[in-house]
Amino acid sequence: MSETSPARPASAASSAAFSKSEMMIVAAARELAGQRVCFVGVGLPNIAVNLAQRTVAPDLELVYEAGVFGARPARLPLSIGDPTIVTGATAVVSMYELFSFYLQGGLVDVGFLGAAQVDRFGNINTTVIGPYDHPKTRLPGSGGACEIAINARQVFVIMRQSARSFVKAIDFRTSPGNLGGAEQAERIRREGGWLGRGPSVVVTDLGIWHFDEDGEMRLDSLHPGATVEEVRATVGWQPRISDGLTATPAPTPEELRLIREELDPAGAYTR
Amino acid sequence: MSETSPARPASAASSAAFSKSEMMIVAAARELAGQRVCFVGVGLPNIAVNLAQRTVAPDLELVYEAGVFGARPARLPLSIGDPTIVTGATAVVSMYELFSFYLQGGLVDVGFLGAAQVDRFGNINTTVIGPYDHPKTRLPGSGGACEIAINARQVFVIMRQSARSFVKAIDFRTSPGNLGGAEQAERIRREGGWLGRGPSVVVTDLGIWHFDEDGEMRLDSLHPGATVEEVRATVGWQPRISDGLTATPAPTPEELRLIREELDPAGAYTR
Amino acid sequence: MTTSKVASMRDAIADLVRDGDTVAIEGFTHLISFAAGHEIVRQGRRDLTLARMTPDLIYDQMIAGGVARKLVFSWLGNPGVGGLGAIRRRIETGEPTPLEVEEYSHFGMVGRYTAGAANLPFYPIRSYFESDLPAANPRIREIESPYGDGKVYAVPPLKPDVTIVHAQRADAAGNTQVWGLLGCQKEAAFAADRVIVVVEELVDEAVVRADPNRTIIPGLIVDAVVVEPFGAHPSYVQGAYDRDNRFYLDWDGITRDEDSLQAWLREWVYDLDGRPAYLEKLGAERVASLRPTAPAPSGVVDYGQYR
Amino acid sequence: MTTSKVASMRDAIADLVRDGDTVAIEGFTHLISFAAGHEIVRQGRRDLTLARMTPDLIYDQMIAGGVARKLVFSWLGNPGVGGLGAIRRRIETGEPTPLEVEEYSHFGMVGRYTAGAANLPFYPIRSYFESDLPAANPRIREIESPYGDGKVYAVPPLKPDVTIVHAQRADAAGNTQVWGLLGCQKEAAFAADRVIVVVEELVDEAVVRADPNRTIIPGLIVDAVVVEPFGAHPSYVQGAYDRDNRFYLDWDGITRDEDSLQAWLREWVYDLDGRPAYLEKLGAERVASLRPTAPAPSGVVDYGQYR
Repeated sequence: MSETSPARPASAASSAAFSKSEMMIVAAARELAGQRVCFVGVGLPNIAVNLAQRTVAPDLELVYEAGVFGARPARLPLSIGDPTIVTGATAVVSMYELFSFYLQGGLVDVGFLGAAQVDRFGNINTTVIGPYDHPKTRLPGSGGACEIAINARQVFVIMRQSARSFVKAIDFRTSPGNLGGAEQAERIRREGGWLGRGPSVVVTDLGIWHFDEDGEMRLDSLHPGATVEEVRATVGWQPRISDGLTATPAPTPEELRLIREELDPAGAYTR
Repeated sequence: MSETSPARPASAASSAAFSKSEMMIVAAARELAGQRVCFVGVGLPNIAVNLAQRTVAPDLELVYEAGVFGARPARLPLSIGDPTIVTGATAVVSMYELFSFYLQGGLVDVGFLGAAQVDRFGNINTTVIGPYDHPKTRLPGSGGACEIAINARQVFVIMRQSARSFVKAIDFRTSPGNLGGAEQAERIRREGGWLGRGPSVVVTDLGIWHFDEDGEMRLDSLHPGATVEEVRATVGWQPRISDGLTATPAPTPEELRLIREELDPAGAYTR
Repeated sequence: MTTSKVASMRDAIADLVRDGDTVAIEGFTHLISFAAGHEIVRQGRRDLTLARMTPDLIYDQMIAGGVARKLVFSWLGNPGVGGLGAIRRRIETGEPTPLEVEEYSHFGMVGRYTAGAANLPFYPIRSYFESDLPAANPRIREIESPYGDGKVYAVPPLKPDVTIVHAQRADAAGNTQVWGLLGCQKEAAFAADRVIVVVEELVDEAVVRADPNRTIIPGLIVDAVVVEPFGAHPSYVQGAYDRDNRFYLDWDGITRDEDSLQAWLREWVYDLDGRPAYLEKLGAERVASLRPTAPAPSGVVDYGQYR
Repeated sequence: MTTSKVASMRDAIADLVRDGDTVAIEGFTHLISFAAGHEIVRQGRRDLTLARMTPDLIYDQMIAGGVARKLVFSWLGNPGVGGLGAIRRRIETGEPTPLEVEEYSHFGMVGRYTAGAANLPFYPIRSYFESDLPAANPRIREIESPYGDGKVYAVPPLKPDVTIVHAQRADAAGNTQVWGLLGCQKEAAFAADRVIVVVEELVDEAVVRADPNRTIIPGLIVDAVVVEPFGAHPSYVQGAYDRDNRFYLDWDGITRDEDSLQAWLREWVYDLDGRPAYLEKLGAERVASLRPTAPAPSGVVDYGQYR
């Protein structure tokens, strides 16, 4: 197994070398095995779901936040509102209809979220760094994330991990995860009639985290080239590491070929 | 001025004779002068608004309850959901959109209502005769009438009058009119933020009633052939008769021609 | 998802409509699935709650056929013609058994389906003020605005066990397209646990994908696609056939009398085994007379290829 | 209503957009009226409240142009690329003057326009539970279901003084048709006091009437129709031109620095007198490069003539 390489190798599909971004995309795609309907936002989730459709989840149905169901993009769009996801789609609907009937109506099995900050319970901040009224950094905000976190049956988080992003306490809770732990989260979801069961996986550039019975993240798989020390150094709390920690299988040549030749030949997502 | 004739005369447009229904339709159409957007239900209102468009209100825009705006029916439909109101229309929308954005959103100037029973304040029953739980006669119910009465800027009522329909107390209030009188109705409308100002005219087969400052019906015009005695005999209360009671001008030859040759050649509405 | 959901009407009703279900056959004068209603009568379903804005001839026939214990509605009649005898008799006389009714206004029913489709606990509307309807139906309730600007009324979600809609076309996966009056079919379908789509024409998915804005129901929520041309008669299908107004006028006489109604049911429902037999009995001439007098093409728009 | 509402962009903005107004230029990545935004900047409007789900490049440019005192939104960024410098600087530093923000989620904004369009005092949604958003924005409030089954959140109606939308086509009366992504333009238009529609193509009303299901905004609510081909660049128009992704990528550099942003505004907004000059400056080659690679026709449906 080769070392992870930060830059994309010159001779793409034939090489077993791969970037951290490629590993993250491949790991996220594999997690979609067995899922049926996925709500797709902008960025990395977009390439991950398209890869999953071509590999582990051929029947995966995509709901694009922009109001498109059954898209067949001829190219991978930069924005989720690209014309290529409309032409040839099964249905194009208003955002009212998308959020009301598809998402809140309970048709979405998996919602993908990114995050600027996440805590050990999978609560997510995409709003501000610093105080809300005088932010140090103003982030994009919720978009659809808050309602996705509550209404999608489960949530997949995909993000690069660092001491700035994996924090003990997030500055603003944009989207609820497991709140203060599983017991509290389950009670509140039950009492509030939420459809969502909360986050089920966090895929990063270093590994794969699932949530244990306490509702806390646990590192279950380490990507090739990453070390537990590196993981500890990029987490703002004492992270739980699985007793049965496994090594994430490296991307297969076919997975790499699909990313590099079909999905993202310009390398927009995988730089 | 000729006598009103119950049956349609054989030689239509050339004759000055006309039926009570024709007079009622013509009188209702004339009331639409100066109005802009009219919400159209099934039956007599349908022919009245189409006549108004061709005579006193050429700019009148029609909103059909079935979800059609800017209809140009090639024939006058039996039902308000006929295919002829769709082909060539400006917009066809869902009933959600029609009721939410057109009616409740405040775009409708005039809503037409029929009634099985009406009281002196223009409150309307289209639900049951007798007690609700054990009705003597089960009527169609509200349909859109209740929300039309509340959200259309003003309401036109069109109905034949009789001792059974013009009653002291209606058996069920399906759609609010001037409630117990103008003062109470205006207070409740203001406090509740209603867009509607309530009923403004009742056109019958005998005459034209407007509402006075107390919110009570007042006979302002008597159709040709009808008498005040006949009116009193068909009203279940002591009706107010205008000091300046006028005679409704008979249908003009052109109005009759439009009804008989263009709008209702089969006589479905004017029998 | 290339699995075909195409089924016969008999199998679709047998598999998806169960005794005691809440069933919504929707379509506002347009696209009413009489074919599905008749099959439900033929298969002898019982104790259904029938929901529909305008119970119309189809529910008069089904209620005469004894399938229902309850009716949820907003306008009860034969539009432009008269009444619905079977339903009125059940309500007015309670014979042979009482018919429970739950009554709203049109916008109330639309709001109920919308709340059902959107998983909302209620839908707020500006109606019912100073009407006797909330007293007659205690499920219509006041709700205070959280912004201190007064109250509106709420209706509860309606989530049918089965919604049945007729449409111009669908593909085998159930992606369904409609033009002309849209009624509340979309909301009623998304609100339902199970959905049956009955179509004039089964089309290749490429036809659907060529115009994705025309799709009102995605295959994702569809359980069966039944191909039943003329299955909406005597109601109509925009562009395919006209409303059979003669039948609606005739119904006024048939429904006035329970015997004539039952005779009609025997002749047109029980003694036939499906829609093809119904059409044969109706006759080619009657069918031909309902075709549009000329085409009225929509024109083409271009979505553009983007590679 | 045959009165033409066709106006120049200059006249439409001069007549219909006033200092202090709440203005919504809507369109979810698709059909964003950059042409109208630039004209508002050129005419020097002040103290606007700018509402939009995704404030995007157009509001970054308008806010750099000094037209706004407040921003109402749900997602703030250059999608797939990065940030919006002018807006971030105003929020983070308060320079040159603070920018007031009122923040929702996407569904919250959609609900707000829907309540505005439907004259509802609030719109209920299942969002915001256990989020810090209601604390940051006290206009997001809890509401109890009248059926005793818990609470949801409410958002207040948003009724813009002016909504501006770009569309593929309209007739002179303002009857407007769109295909491709629909966003929340319909709701934002019905919610507004005044509506400006900017179109790629002015068509005869017969084109609209041939396909009435395609109409998303009726002329009834439209005040002006501006014919401005390519007026949505660098966003896109389904079937007419592609999103100019190169411009979105370039913007990341331009917006990082206030001087470069102001230089861009001078060059592309202040020093030009309208969209034709902008297109000339953009160049025929760039324009041509954005055309679809091939047509993708919708196909025709038949509405039928019924006489």
